[in-house]
Amino acid sequence: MKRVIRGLLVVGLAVFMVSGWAIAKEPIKIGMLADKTGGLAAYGYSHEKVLKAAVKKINEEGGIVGRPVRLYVEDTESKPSVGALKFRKLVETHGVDFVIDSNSSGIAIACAPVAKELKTPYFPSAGATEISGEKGNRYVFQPCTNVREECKGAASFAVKNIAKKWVTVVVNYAWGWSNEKEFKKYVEQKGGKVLKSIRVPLGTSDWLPYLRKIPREAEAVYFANFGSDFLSFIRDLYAVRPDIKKLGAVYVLSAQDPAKLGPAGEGLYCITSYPTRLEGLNTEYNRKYRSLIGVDPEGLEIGIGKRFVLAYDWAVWESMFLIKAAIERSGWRSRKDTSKVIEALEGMKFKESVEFPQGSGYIRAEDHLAIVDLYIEQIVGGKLKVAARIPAAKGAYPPIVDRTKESF
Amino acid sequence: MAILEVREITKNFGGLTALKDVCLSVQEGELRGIIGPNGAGKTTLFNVISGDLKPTGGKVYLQGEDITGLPPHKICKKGLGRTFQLTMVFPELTVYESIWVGINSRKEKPWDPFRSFEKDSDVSERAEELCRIVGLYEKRDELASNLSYGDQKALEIAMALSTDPAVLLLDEPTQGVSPKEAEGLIELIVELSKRMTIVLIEHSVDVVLRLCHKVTVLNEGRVIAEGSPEEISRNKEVQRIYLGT
Amino acid sequence: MLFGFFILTVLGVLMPRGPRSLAMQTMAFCIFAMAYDLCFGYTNQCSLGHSVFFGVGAYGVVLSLLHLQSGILLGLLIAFVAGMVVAFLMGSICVRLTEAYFVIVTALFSAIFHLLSLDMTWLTGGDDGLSVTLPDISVGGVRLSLYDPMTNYYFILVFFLASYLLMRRITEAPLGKVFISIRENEKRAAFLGYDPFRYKLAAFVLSGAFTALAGSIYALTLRYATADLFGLYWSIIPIVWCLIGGVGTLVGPCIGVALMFFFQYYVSAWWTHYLILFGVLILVILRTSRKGLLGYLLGR
Amino acid sequence: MASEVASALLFYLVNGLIWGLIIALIALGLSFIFGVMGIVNMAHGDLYMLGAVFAYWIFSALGNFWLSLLIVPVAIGLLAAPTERLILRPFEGHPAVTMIATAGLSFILQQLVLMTYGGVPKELPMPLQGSFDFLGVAYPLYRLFIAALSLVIIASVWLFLHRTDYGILVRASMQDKEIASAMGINVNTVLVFTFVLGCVLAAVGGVLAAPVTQVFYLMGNDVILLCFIVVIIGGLGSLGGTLVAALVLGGVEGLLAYFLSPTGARAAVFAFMVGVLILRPQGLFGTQRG
Repeated sequence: MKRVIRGLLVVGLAVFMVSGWAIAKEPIKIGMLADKTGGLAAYGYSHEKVLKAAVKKINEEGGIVGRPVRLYVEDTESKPSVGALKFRKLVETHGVDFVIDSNSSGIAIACAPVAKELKTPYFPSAGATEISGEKGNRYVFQPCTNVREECKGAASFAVKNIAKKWVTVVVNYAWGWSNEKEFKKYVEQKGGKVLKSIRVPLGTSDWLPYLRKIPREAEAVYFANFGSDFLSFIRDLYAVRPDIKKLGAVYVLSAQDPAKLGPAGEGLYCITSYPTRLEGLNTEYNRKYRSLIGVDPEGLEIGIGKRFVLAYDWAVWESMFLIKAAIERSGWRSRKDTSKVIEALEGMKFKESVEFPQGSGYIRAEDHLAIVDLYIEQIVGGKLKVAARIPAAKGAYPPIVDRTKESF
Repeated sequence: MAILEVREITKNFGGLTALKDVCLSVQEGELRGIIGPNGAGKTTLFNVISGDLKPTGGKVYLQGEDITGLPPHKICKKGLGRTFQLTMVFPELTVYESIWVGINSRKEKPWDPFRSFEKDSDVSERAEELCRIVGLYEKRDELASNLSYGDQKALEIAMALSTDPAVLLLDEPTQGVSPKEAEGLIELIVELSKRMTIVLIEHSVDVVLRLCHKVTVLNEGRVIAEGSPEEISRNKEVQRIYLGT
Repeated sequence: MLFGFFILTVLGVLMPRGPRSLAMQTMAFCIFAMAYDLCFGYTNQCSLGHSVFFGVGAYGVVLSLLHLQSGILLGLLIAFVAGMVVAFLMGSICVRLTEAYFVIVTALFSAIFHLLSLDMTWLTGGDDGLSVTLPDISVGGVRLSLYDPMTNYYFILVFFLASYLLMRRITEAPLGKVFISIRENEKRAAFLGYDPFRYKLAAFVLSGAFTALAGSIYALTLRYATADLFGLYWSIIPIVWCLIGGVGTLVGPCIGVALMFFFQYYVSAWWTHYLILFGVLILVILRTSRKGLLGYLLGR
Repeated sequence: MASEVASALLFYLVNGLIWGLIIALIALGLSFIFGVMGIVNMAHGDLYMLGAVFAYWIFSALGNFWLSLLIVPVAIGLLAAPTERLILRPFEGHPAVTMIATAGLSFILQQLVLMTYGGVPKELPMPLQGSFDFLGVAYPLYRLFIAALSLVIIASVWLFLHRTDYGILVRASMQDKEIASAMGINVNTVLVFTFVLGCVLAAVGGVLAAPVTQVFYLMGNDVILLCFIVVIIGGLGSLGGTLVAALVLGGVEGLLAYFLSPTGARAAVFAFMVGVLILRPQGLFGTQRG
């Protein structure tokens, strides 16, 4: 028995060593950092499914410049430290040429310097403004919208159509704080007023004590939380102020069924970069996109019937096609052409199509941020309806950095 | 002057009085026996002297110095060694290492990480000598937990000796040991008593009366008699306690 | 073990990049695991507060690089000393406590540091963390860049080796025997003339300092530090490493680390829910030998 | 103005106390399992999570929340008994070892739930509709129900331990296992029973909390540290201590939430707990052991 175990250890060590060598040449290799376990498991699940569909589509249509695409998926466990290690694994062991995803800003920020060091373009779908600001670099793109873009875009709708006197309620960590800061800044620019800013710890089950601090004269609340926090928030807010109007940041609804929120959720507004129901953006491209990723017009996963997290899925999908377009335009052949691909991506415009179902837009050259349209959704009769479409120009703020001046 | 002087020690546990005004004066070179029925407070007295318990009242002097209420490691440094009734060895250290650790505590800088464990020859010679004295030389590389109970008791004594004490407190060294092993231990104690001061708690009155120079009798936390073995065996009250019940 | 280091030295050249990065991370955590065992295995203090030192080490080096432009070697020294100081302060409070109370108070410290680090974003970057660009190291006129994977590997190997040798020195010296005697029977050790508090505190402080070193080296390999490093996870996981590999040794914890990372790196790619396997493995190993895998292999 | 502050403080206090009761319910099981069996149960939070997940499943399948209060204890009992007997028994009495063994169990439980239940947090509707005006807030009735039921459960556990023969056996085992077995107590069944009881208490806590929090596979991680703190502060094996400590923790954190930032409140409560333990290392109500 003991000998067997010793033997196994030796074999294990051997496998451990050898597995790194097998690097084939032909296909274009894409790495994916999916948050498959841990706090963001729900997002990891949907993002992986969407990216696999995108790769399948490309391969069925003959690949990129005739070369097949091979996808390598690694789990970040929703932890920045694991994410950074897996980023290295993707590049160093699997030899991937591009890395897509992770929904966590923390992971994206942890991986950004690794991306630069390993000279590998990285497309996280996380919303922190810093990713296209001081914490990014020339190898990092933000193919989704970010918090500043979202708040700036939504501000005038919030003041004109919802209310003037606001309260913000955010989860007590970086994503929540930047929502708090940006919303206040842009709403007050548009003539609104934020009366009070309330922060609530992540994972709080009981929001009543915090929500009780909402001043009586406040007319509406802007909130940034998701998943379990969102459910508690909505329920407890209804207990405290059933009358107050609500506007949620991107993400708040993720996989929740608005009908189940009952009267607590009725009338709630929510910023989003992609309408949950097909009705909100009923284009031929979107119908196709949804059928390819297996999601029905109501946002349910086909065959399973469960709610699918649609939030930034489109950005994961589009990242793949951004890469495809950039390779085709730049004549990228291998890693040594990476700088050409980045230059092609900087300022690249894309047109509404199956590849870009969210709509036309462009990657801003200076800060690598996707400038696209936004939506305001509202729960009406237990269903999400699009209340407004906000053109990309409204959300676009002056870039904070200029990456094109950075060296590779 | 007495080498160990206990003055009017009182120890209460909550409402219970374990020791009441106990006085004890041990001269240098003496082999003192302490006897008394179960619960008389013998071990409690040892615990107070060695610093395991703080007395409620009274004083303890060792070599003329007040050691009342000092923590055990400081009392040990002042020259007191003790053994325990239920053996307290280091299960995962060998006999040799257990003794070594004790000797080391008397060295300068016992913590110095750049001194080597194996190469310290004066420590290792002394450790081997102690192994021989207590008759564990052959078993010096055994783990303490693998020793027989009698051997563990011997190791207890060796460990107490390892800190080079001026006064040695032995708490029932032969309890729970086979008669043959007990005989060996008693011989050892007699041998040691020629070189140092020993205070011995024993359950077996015969042993104490046979070995000790002077005997103290405790009952219900008080000293009820003190004197030479002959005096004690003639003492009516002692007879009453031991025979009457 | 030294043979193991020889192998690691040779492998540094031979290994492909992926496994080498894994080996680098593993070595950083081996320092952590050995340091933890100094406290847990040698003096039987089951601390749940080591994430504090780990985080202090990581931030120690990152903040010195960012705000003091200290250079890497000085930064590591700062981190090491910071870990020592924090461990001394924390230890002065905790070490006196017994068993469960010690465990929970150290866990409370870990939680307090985690909460504060999340809140003080101006210093720590909070949840999103702080990235850092590593300057070159100049040693005797030679400039080394940690961005060169080979240099980085040997840099970590040197620290791993040095930490191992130092800790081995400590555990094999009289001090180590005193630690063990305190672990085996604290009261008896006191009656042999050792102040248990002082020695346990010494073990705690040494352990904290080396944990901080591990944290700082880990932060250098990530080029990043985050409040997450203060999380309770990093306090619990070293216990798992030590018990899987074998407590009360320096090699055992390293085996535990290697095994854990092997699972995380390779098995997780085949099966996301590798933690199930890992949980079963923990139970099987504990069932076979309390002394971990090493204890089992040595046949006790 | 002053009355406004007073009513706000009162609200925070009462609200904190109600949460304290749920924590007490879960911590009670932890305290038992530790006191009688010497198991530091790192998987205790996951039993709470399992209770909530089962409640969700039962609700989805049968459409009735109240049934889960009956089914879950049975289901958890059926799971816990063999776990204790087959997996944990050899480790008992060695706290550090049980800690790792149960951490292993925790890994397994969490991943199994992630595989089957998924990673999306889900919500159960309030089984009791309605609310009443409590200091200007429409306070949900269900929360009061939880508080009441928790009190009833805690009280019946206390009665069981102090007024029934079997309860006295359990307490005897808590004091000294060897003496208990010398007295002819079948320690074996006491152990299984204690473990099952402890797990069931946690699971019931999970069922009760499911409609007020959300059902998520990592929800156990949030309560486990809190429960450990409560158990230790209350004094190991002290039932009343656990209850009081949980209430104090809930109340103090509730009150502090009014003055400080949420993280600040948490950190302050923890610092306060450190202070308590330094001043009274045996816990608030524990007796000096050893």
